[in-house]
Amino acid sequence: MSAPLLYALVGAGLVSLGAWGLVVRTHPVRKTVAANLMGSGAFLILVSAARATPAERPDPVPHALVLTGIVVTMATTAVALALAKRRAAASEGHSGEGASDG
Amino acid sequence: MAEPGAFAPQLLGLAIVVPLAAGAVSFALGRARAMAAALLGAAAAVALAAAVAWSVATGGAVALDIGSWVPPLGIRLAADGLSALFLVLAAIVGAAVSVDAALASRPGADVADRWLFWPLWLFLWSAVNGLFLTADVFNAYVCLELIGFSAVALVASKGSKAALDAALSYLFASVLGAMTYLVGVGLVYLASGTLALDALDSAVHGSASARIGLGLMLAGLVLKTALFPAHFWLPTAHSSAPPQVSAALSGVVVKSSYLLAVRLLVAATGAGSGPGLRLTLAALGAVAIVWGSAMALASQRLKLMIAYSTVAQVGYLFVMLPLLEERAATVGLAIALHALSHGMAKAAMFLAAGDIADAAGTDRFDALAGVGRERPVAALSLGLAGVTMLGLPPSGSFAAKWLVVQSSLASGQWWIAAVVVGGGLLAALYVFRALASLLAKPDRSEARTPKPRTAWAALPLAAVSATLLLAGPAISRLMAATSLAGR
Amino acid sequence: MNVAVLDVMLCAGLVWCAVSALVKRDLFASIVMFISFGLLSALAWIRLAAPDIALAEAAIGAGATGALLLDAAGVLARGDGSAAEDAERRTPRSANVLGTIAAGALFAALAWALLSTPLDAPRLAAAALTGAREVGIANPVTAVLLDFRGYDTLLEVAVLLLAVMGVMALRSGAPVSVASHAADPLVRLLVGSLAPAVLLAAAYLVWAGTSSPGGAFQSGALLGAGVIVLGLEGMLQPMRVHPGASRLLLAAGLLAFVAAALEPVAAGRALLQYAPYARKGVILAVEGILALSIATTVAGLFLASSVTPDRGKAGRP
Amino acid sequence: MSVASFAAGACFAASAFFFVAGTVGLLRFPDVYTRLHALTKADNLGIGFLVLALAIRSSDPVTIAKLVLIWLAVLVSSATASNLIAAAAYQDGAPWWRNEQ
Repeated sequence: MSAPLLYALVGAGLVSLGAWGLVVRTHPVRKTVAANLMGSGAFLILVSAARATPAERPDPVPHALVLTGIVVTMATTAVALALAKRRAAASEGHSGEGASDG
Repeated sequence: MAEPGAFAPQLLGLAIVVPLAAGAVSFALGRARAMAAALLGAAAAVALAAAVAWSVATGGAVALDIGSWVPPLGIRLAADGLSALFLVLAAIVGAAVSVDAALASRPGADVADRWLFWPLWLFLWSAVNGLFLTADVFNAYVCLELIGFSAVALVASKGSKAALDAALSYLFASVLGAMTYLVGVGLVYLASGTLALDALDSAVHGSASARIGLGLMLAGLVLKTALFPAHFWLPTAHSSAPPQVSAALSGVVVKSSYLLAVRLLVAATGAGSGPGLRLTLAALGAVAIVWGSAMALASQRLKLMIAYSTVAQVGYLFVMLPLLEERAATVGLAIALHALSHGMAKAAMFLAAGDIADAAGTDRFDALAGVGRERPVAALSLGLAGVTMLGLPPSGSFAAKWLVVQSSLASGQWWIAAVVVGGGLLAALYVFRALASLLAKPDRSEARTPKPRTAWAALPLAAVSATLLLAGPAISRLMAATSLAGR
Repeated sequence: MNVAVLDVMLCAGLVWCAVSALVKRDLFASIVMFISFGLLSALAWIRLAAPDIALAEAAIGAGATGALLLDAAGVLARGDGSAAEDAERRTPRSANVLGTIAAGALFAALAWALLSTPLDAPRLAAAALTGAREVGIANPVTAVLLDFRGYDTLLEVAVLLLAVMGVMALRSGAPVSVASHAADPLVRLLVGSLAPAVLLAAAYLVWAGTSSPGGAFQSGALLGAGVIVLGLEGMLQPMRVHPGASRLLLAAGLLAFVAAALEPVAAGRALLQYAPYARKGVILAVEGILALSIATTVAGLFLASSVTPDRGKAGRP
Repeated sequence: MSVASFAAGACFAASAFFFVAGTVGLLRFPDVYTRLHALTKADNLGIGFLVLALAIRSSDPVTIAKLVLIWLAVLVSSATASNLIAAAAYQDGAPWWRNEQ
């Protein structure tokens, strides 16, 4: 049971937790937290594999993929929360123009 | 310049980067000149797509190793016949959507003050081109996210409460799909050490965990393509978005994740786990056809009906898959024909529906009596698109259905033929219902104040899709440069 | 690398924070648990010898994401938060049970796949490391990020710009505006004295990116966080942000990267194939402009979305 | 056991003690302000001893300088953070403990 394998299994757990949260939770902020957790889980799996490679240094390719993933996940969070706030404002009748539902 | 063939690979990169750059420039220029820059970008994208299709038709499949780094270390862009055809579909629908949005954005129309539509739209177009052309599974993940965010922002730009709700559920469904796909990519990389699409089948062959990874990737794509039962987010999103956005989403975006799913299935065939996977997908496709058509018939609003019809038509694309293994050429051609004609027809229907909803103030069926006379162009477009929905000759859909029926009977899986033909009949029900309500005599005779806008962009789209059979030779020539049979 | 006690404690901490982030009744508490999860995962990246990712995780994962979540919770808890909370109580039993079973099955499949695969396969490590040496970029992650898979990063920069455009579209096109309200004198003192250090650290991260952990994203996130704090404390007031300029700054990163990508095509080479002699210079230039663009994006995402009409009671009355 | 490693060990023990004290304070104290008080004081001492122990163990002056800088940064940021939290809590009217004998 090497350390990378332990982290990879925790990553798998986080993916399942995140997927559960995304499906079951209804509040948009909780769903966003779940999406971030699922992302962290996927990244843990990738980086654990990178650490376990026998090369003299960890495999840089998963590291680059995870850096890209972290930035994309932040973009997800920003768009999701802005959308949730705009919907909350619209449901309170702040600015919900576009009257015709067609 | 060297002989033209040498520049062909560069076209692939340009077909993605040029619309992206145009979108960034359009955003930087701001409200006043965003549309002008965007229309230039759109024209360039159409030209580049045509150039790629031309070079594939004349010189066979084209590939570009970005930064001249050879996969699996580098990323490769590849265009065979099928991706070239999908690129052309994106170009045609893209041109129509851009024209319709430009016409609609005369002062006073609802798109005018939302200038951000243009950069978002070009980013969506560039990301779709990126997904059609990429031969790297992680790069496909970034394209999927790009598509997801731009589509969600465009759906939400309508501003109404319904659009915002639909955009939020669309976003979380898209994020779940993309994350599941990403975990799948992680597992496949763990097991195979490669991210290159064409090296995937040998990689997946030996190891069970790579097959689980592939399964997760396909599950993510099924959610993004809205195949039944993962279709829940599509009807509300596509029906409450602005008409141009719905046309792009139903016409092109849904097919981009489908094409990637087909590539993965071809790789899975190499691993021998193809048949079981394809049968489940085909069964889901069959249920999608029946469920989508039933819900389309039951819906009270024109746009919702069209959106549910998309769920049904996506079912067609999946129901053909079990035949892909032994009759790859014919079924590949059927996939191309169906995707092209349905894509254009569905885009035309949404653009026409947008025009009709403008004229009647709402798209509820019971309020549409007599609108057909006020908006003849829109009604005609809807009718022509109906020809494709039903799969009548000379539409591409007819040719696709014919090929599928032929190959399914030949290979003994007759239930696929039954589902395909049955689907056509079901489509007849909801298309005629829509046309009937449009052309009914108006009981109230008070004059409506029609807004001055005609769906000129919808008519050519519907006409081309209804007569796609005439383009059969060109399409089959492009398909000759495609290998969908597992190695 | 066998399992150390620290690893076991770190993993236990990660799982515990993740579970409570999802399960805690109070929204604010679950966000605090998520932020601590982010910090613990930064430690995990260090244990897994991934300093670049630890930097990014601490700056973006725990920092910017945490700030965005807290700001949203503040607004949503007052707004339709209650309706959403009721909606949550109404999730039917079956959905919960079904979801739990599905998540359990997913975990079983993932765990079995991980246990049945040799984790220590060579994969692309050797190719990437030799390639990085060949290209003369000491930090292999930056070599992969900006050269071998530079196209991924190009699209990822587009994703960031897309996120800002999406947030702006949702605020119906309002340009990036700067929030301002009564600031805490102590914080103004700290932020004022730290600002130059943040700027220096960000510049160092970009410069060092090619040879040691660092790079455009980490430096951009750090700079963005600095700008957010300055903005929140209303110290950006004198610098009126001209909408055109802010848009140009946001798009500059992507445009610079596209220019660097298309230049080789004009010169007859493949897309993103830097000229060997200019490789380091181009990468450094692109990373510099990228960092500025990402800083504006991170700050813009936060400040643009945090300026809501009823942003009343922040800071001392 | 050379003197240096013995001193480092003692510092590690002291830092562990202060961290535990801070946590106990967090759990046991009745209101926000005292908990903040406990946390900031104890943890600063904990980090101080930790840095001291690490400085003793490492011989490279650059590392020692970096450790001291880290310590100063933690001191400044935790002081400011606790001040902000206390101000926000006070403004929200969080109750504070009174001795009711």
